[in-house]
Amino acid sequence: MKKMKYNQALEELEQIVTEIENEEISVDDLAEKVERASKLIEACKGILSKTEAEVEKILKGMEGEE
Amino acid sequence: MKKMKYNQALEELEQIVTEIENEEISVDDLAEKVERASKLIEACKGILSKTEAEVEKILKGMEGEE
Amino acid sequence: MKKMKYNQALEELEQIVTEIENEEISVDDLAEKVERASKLIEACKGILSKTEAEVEKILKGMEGEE
Amino acid sequence: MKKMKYNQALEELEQIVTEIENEEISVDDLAEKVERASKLIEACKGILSKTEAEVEKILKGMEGEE
Amino acid sequence: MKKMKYNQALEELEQIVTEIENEEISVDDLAEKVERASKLIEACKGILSKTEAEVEKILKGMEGEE
Amino acid sequence: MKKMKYNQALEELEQIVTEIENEEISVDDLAEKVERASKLIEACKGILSKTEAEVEKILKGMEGEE
Amino acid sequence: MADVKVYQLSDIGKSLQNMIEKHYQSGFWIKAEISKLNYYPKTGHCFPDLVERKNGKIKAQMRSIIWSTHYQKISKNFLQIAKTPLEDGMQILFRAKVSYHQTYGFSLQILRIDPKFTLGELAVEKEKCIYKLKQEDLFLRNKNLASPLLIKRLAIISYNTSKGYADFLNIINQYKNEFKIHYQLFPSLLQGDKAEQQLVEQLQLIEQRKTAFDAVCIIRGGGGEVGMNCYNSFDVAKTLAEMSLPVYTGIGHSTNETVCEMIAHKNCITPTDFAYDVIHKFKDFALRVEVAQQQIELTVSHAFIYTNKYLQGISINLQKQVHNLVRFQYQKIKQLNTQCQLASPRIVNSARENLFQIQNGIKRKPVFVLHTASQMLNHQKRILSLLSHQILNSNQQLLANQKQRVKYLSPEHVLKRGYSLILKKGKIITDLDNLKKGDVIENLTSKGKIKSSIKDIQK
Repeated sequence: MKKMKYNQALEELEQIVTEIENEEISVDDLAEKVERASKLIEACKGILSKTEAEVEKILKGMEGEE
Repeated sequence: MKKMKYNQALEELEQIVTEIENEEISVDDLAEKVERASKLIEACKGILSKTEAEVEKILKGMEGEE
Repeated sequence: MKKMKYNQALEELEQIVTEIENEEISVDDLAEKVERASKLIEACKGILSKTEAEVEKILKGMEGEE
Repeated sequence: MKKMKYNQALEELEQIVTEIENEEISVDDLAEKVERASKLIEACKGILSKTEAEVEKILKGMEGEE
Repeated sequence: MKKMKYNQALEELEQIVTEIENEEISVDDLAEKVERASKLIEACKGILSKTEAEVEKILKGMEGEE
Repeated sequence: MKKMKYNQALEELEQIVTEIENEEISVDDLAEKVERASKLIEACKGILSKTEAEVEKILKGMEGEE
Repeated sequence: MADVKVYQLSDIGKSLQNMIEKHYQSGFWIKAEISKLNYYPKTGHCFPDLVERKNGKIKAQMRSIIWSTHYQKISKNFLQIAKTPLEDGMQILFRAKVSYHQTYGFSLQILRIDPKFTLGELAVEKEKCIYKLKQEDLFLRNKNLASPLLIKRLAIISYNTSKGYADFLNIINQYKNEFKIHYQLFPSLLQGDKAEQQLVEQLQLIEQRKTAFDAVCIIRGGGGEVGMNCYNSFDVAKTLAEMSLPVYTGIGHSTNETVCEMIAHKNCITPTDFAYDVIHKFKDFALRVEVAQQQIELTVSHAFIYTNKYLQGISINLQKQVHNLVRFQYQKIKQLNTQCQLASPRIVNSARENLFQIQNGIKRKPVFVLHTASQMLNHQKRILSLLSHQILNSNQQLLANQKQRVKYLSPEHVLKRGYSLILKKGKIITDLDNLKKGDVIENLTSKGKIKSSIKDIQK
């Protein structure tokens, strides 16, 4: 796993938050974006509290979705 | 009215309101246009309600995980 | 007067009023033209009333949904 | 004098006036021509009065509708 | 002298005056010609007076109508 | 001398005068011719006076009418 | 050989001893580099090898001696002032006595060492090191690496028994349930001249495994303030600067910042501080996730409220605009109605005005025409009168003329002027051929007749 993954996950999450805040996300995309944010939050929380291997799994899973 | 994107509906709706405002719509077409605007507002509200419910569900799911 | 488009009626009416104002109408035709203008005004008002009622009904329907 | 158009009467009248003005009418015809002019003026006045009354009536009707 | 047109009378009168002027009239005929001219002038004046009266009457009538 | 035309008298007079002047008349006839000429002159004068009086009378009559 | 004076070795030795002791009576201040300290802890004596180099080559080389009694004092003073022990490779300024011993030979006995000189030399070395790093564009390289948002996998350069390492672990372990940190120790000496090489080796080892870590830290603690020169070493600093991973320092000392600390990604001063830094990053990350989660819930609900309001606004605006449109059209119709009301009578009025003008024209003109005709008749009458009189007058004149002419031509008028007529038998004679002598003729005059006879005829 590349080391920037943590950053990427958090940054993407915060990006989504900013977009929603700035009303850059249309109602059409909103649910999808919230879903994505939800997944990212889960991943970020995993990064903090879980062992490396588990984290890897979480992030791998997310990448697949992307 | 077929399934329609919120943004698309909103755009058309705003277009109609602007046309009425600029008196680009003749009295002859007014009722028809207002009918269409009414349908568009209804559609937008529907999409919004649906999205709201979906988002609510996702956010509820997130809280549950904690 | 047969069913007539508002725009068409308005246009003809404006034409007549302009002619009268510019004194382009002979005394022989005056009464007839004024008669026509009167009929057109009546027709326009009728269309407006009808449209207003229709529009009102649609808008009322919208409010009821809220 | 038969029923006559205002414009036609006015035209003839103006013709007579021009002839008298240019002294193209002999003394022999003068009285007759003046007589004709007088009749034409009378006719024109009649048409005017009639038209005025008609227009008045129509306009009155228009105001009443408001 | 029979009823005579003004123009005709005037013409004859002028003819006589011209003849006298050109000395085409002998002393023998002079008195007779002057007699004729005098009659013609009288006739013309009569016509003028009559016409004037007629015109006056017509115009008076017109004013009365006003 | 019988009543005679002015023009005829004047002609004869001029004829006589011309004959005398051309000395075509014998001394014997001369006195006689002179006598005749004298008479003719008298006659002409008479006609003139009469004509003048007549004309005067006609013109006077006309003026009276004015 | 017989002539040659032969000395005893001792003679020479004594002579040398005398000469040197005489010549180098007092001590000298000498500048040199310790190439090797050669301290023997058992005896307490020290035999430093001294060199002077020029352009890397040894120009002079000499052995020296610091007796244990001196060494204790010198060493203590040096450490106190220079903050570093005497070490190989150090430039020193020392006072020494030159002596020669017959048995032990030549010796340079160091009596005092000026630690301030060495301090100055070290400072110069440090400056050189910094200058070189800057020259090679390394000074800011590690600092400029992106800071890891999170240090989850950490390479630690420290020593198992280091107090600093223990301090670090102590704090990290307090959070182990909450935050999972992976760390690996890369052991190394942390001070003294031997540390340099180990530090370089361990850094290089970590560099080889750079993908396994988020950051490197050098942790040291509990040691004194001495032996920090290794952190000013150009080799160590260069290796550190060239690391792909950010290097944190927690070396725990209070002296001037070393070069390694200067160029480190971040100098945390102590291991504890670094530990808190790591934890802080975790907390920060956790907080940002938390905030993001809350923000999402909040902004999403705001977005819905806003969107609903917006839709409602459009709906209200639609109604307003529709009413405006209809009202405007009513207004327009009303306006047209008014215009029609105002303009229609104008047509009739202006036609009437026109008629009035025409009527006035007709009234004036015929009277004028008749008057003119009447004038003309009067004129004709005057001309008639004039011409009639003219004719009559001219005939009067004509007659008067004729009368005059006749009068002049009459015979009476001719005889009155003295002429006479000749008559013969009553006839006027115009031809003499018909007369003859003796004929009786009559002469007629204006006054009377003369009767006479002809006496002679002359032709």
